[in-house]
Amino acid sequence: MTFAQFIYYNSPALIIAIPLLAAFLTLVFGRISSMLRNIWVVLSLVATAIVGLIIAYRVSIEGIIIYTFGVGSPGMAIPVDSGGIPVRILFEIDAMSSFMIITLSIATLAAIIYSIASDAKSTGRDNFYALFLLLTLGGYGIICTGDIFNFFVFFEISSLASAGLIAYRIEKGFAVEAALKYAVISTIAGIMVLIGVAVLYGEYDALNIAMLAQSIHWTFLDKFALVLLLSALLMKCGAVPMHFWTPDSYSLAPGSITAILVVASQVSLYGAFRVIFTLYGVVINAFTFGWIIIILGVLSMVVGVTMAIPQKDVKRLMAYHAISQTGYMLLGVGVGFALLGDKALLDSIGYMAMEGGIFHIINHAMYKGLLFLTAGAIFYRIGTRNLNKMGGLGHNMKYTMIFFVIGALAIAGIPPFNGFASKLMIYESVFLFNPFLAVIAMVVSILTLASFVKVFHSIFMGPKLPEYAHVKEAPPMMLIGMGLLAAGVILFGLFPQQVVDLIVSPAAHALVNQQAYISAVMGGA
Amino acid sequence: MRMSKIVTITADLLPPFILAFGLYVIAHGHLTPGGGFQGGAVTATGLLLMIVAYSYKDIAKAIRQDRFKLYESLGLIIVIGVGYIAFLYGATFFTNWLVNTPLPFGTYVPFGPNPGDLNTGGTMPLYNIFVGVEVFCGLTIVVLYMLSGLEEGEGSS
Amino acid sequence: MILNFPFITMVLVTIIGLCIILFRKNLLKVIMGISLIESAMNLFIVALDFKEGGIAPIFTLAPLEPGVEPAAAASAMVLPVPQALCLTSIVIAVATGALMLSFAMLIYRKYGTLDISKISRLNG
Amino acid sequence: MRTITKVIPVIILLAFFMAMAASFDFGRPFQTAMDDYFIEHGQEQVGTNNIVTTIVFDYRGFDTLGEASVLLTAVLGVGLLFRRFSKGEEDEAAEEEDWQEVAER
Repeated sequence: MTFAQFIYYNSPALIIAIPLLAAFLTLVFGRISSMLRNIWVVLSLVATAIVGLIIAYRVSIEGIIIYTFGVGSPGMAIPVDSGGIPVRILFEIDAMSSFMIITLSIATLAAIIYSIASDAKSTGRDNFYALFLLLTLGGYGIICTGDIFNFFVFFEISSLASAGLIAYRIEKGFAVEAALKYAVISTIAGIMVLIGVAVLYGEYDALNIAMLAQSIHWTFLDKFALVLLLSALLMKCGAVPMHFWTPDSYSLAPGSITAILVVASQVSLYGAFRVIFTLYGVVINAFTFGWIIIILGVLSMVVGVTMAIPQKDVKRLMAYHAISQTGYMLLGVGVGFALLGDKALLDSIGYMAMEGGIFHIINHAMYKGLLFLTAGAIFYRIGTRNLNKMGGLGHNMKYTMIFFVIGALAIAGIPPFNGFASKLMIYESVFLFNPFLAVIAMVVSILTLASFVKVFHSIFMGPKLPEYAHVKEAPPMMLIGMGLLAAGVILFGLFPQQVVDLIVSPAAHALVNQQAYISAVMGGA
Repeated sequence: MRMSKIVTITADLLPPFILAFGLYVIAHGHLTPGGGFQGGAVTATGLLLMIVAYSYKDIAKAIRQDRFKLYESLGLIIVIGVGYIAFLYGATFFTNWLVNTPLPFGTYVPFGPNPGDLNTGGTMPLYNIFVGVEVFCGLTIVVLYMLSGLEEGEGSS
Repeated sequence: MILNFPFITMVLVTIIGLCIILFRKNLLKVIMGISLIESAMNLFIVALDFKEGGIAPIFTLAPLEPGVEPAAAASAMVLPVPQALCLTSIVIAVATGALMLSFAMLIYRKYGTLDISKISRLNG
Repeated sequence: MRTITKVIPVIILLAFFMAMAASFDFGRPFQTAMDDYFIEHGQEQVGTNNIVTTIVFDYRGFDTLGEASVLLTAVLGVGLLFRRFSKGEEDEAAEEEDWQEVAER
């Protein structure tokens, strides 16, 4: 078969195989020349993004894709003589996974182009780029996998790679402390996931998500495994109860890595949704459980904004805003899950709320990534993140200012930008569900706008300070990286309805439709 | 800070036996208990015994650290290369394309206990060997880095 | 109750490890607590696969009569999958342990102390 | 007082874990369908005697690929921490003042 058909049919495997081979070869090329290695890293990430788009295209045509590793033909999930048990590891990519693949691809491309320029002078860049590739690999693996133990392995890859990357600037020691906190938290989260997986294996002797989803029936052990799996994943996605690692690691990691960390925590949020909707789905008492997620979401929103106001460090302020924006996603999808029970309410409000929450994931990944890249550009030029010491940068860093304005308006939910589209969907649906929650969401959004106006004023406005007179604009590669995200923010802001119909509503319906997920593997059982 | 005489003498005598046992565990991974990871770890212990017995300064001259890094990434490239070759056979990624074929490691094994034939297992022995190489180099590099961190630590703080 | 003794030891070791993490102030002890929980995890996974009077799932010179048919061999042998999972979990424990110990080394060099309460200068 | 607030969750967790441990039955696994398949078909399909390695490298070989990259991630992370710094980077880091220290003094 031709090369194009080969890429088309093996795309689920290639989206993992290409970054992995690229990571190993980066170390070899790094010994030859740093230019060759930079080109190689950017090329391999562009290739991975293309394969990701191919997968998204395939999912839009064929629905759920099954790719089994280690057999003759990709579709053969269950061997003939095994009596209906999926024995090997398989990738199961539905509309929700392809949505997350698009999110990760956009953020990875922007971050790698940005980091080629921003880390030009620093040492140890072989390891840096190899870890960068492994981090994206972990993200793709968590998104596509259909096997819980494989989920745990990719979960560990992404948490170890990001711990190593957070500690990149070790001169002052703060980054190492932030990385240690992150490593301890993600190791404990990994252990909790492992206990959950082991308990589920002990009970049903199955490691395939679809097989488990079919055979789970609400015994004590299932509740125990659900509590552990869910708390571990919510711990990793920066929701309120365990959010104290987010400000440290986001503010001290290099700019490009923070943009990827934002998406990595959205991916573990996706993992939490996968556990709730697909693994357990109808078994849980949807209403009470939905309310738990809603309360977590509201708490994240409120705590994130209130902690953000007094911050003096730009990146730490943005990190707290990231926590509050994660609260929006939890609120949106939580309302959707709470209404899973009754069909009528689900169709009217539930799907709209879930689409708002899911749409907010990609919007947040883009504008928060853009904001962190602009903060990194400022740090790259003037060496400090302290708001009190900045001022009057608007004069000489024009493009960075424009990108910052785009990002700030998008996060505050101002109409022409993408933040507004998803927040509007969340407000409308949550208002019908419970008006009080919608009011809180709006107040939080106003506070976000206020704090970003303050930040904008203290960085860019004001007289031209003497010590920053010589400051030049950020290097062109960094501007390209930021431009990519800014274009995404504007594009999604101007055509929200098309984007929602194309990728977001199929994702919401795929997440809710547990039966399709199971029958894709178990064969219409 | 070299260890005492007894330790250095044992560090001179023991490693050949540990390395032999480690390589045996790697090579017979698909027949007897063991495999790539366990064998690689045992072989790394053999080398690390020598490293720990002598001070880092003596060892740093003898062992080229970046050479180990190259071997580690080469081992991993071969592992994933064997996975890629499955594509040439039209199968999915990571398929065992060597099993039940006239190629090396391809002989058929009927069900039931048997004394074990080294020439079986398809791509299994390849994975065993190269993952063993990767684990061996990986663990050695980690310990070498930590020892260098120790030396540097005493120097600067 | 005595029969699932391995699971009880796993619970006790996990709780001891958790207490170390929560109550100890020295960073190295916290890392030791984490590796203690990881080894309790490995014990738990492997204990899941034991069968009464089962033998190792290895056919080289396995103590089975030569003419045994598959089903009988399967019932005589313990479950192989948890042992494979445990192997992966051990290597992950080594990887996280190595990374966290090198973080601790660097923090000791930069901060001069390993006491958790003194280390957290990143407040605010 | 502070330690009490820490001891209570530990006790609750202990109770939960004990209940979990009690509901498992050591020596008699609940279901063994998947493992029996591996034991019965391991030799014909993969041609090896050691079923555990068969699962590690063939049936669940993709896990082991992830496994090897976890080990590589740890090695790269440690390598990143103990790297030799170029002269330029150290001076740049030195003059990059940090407000945390200012706040602390």
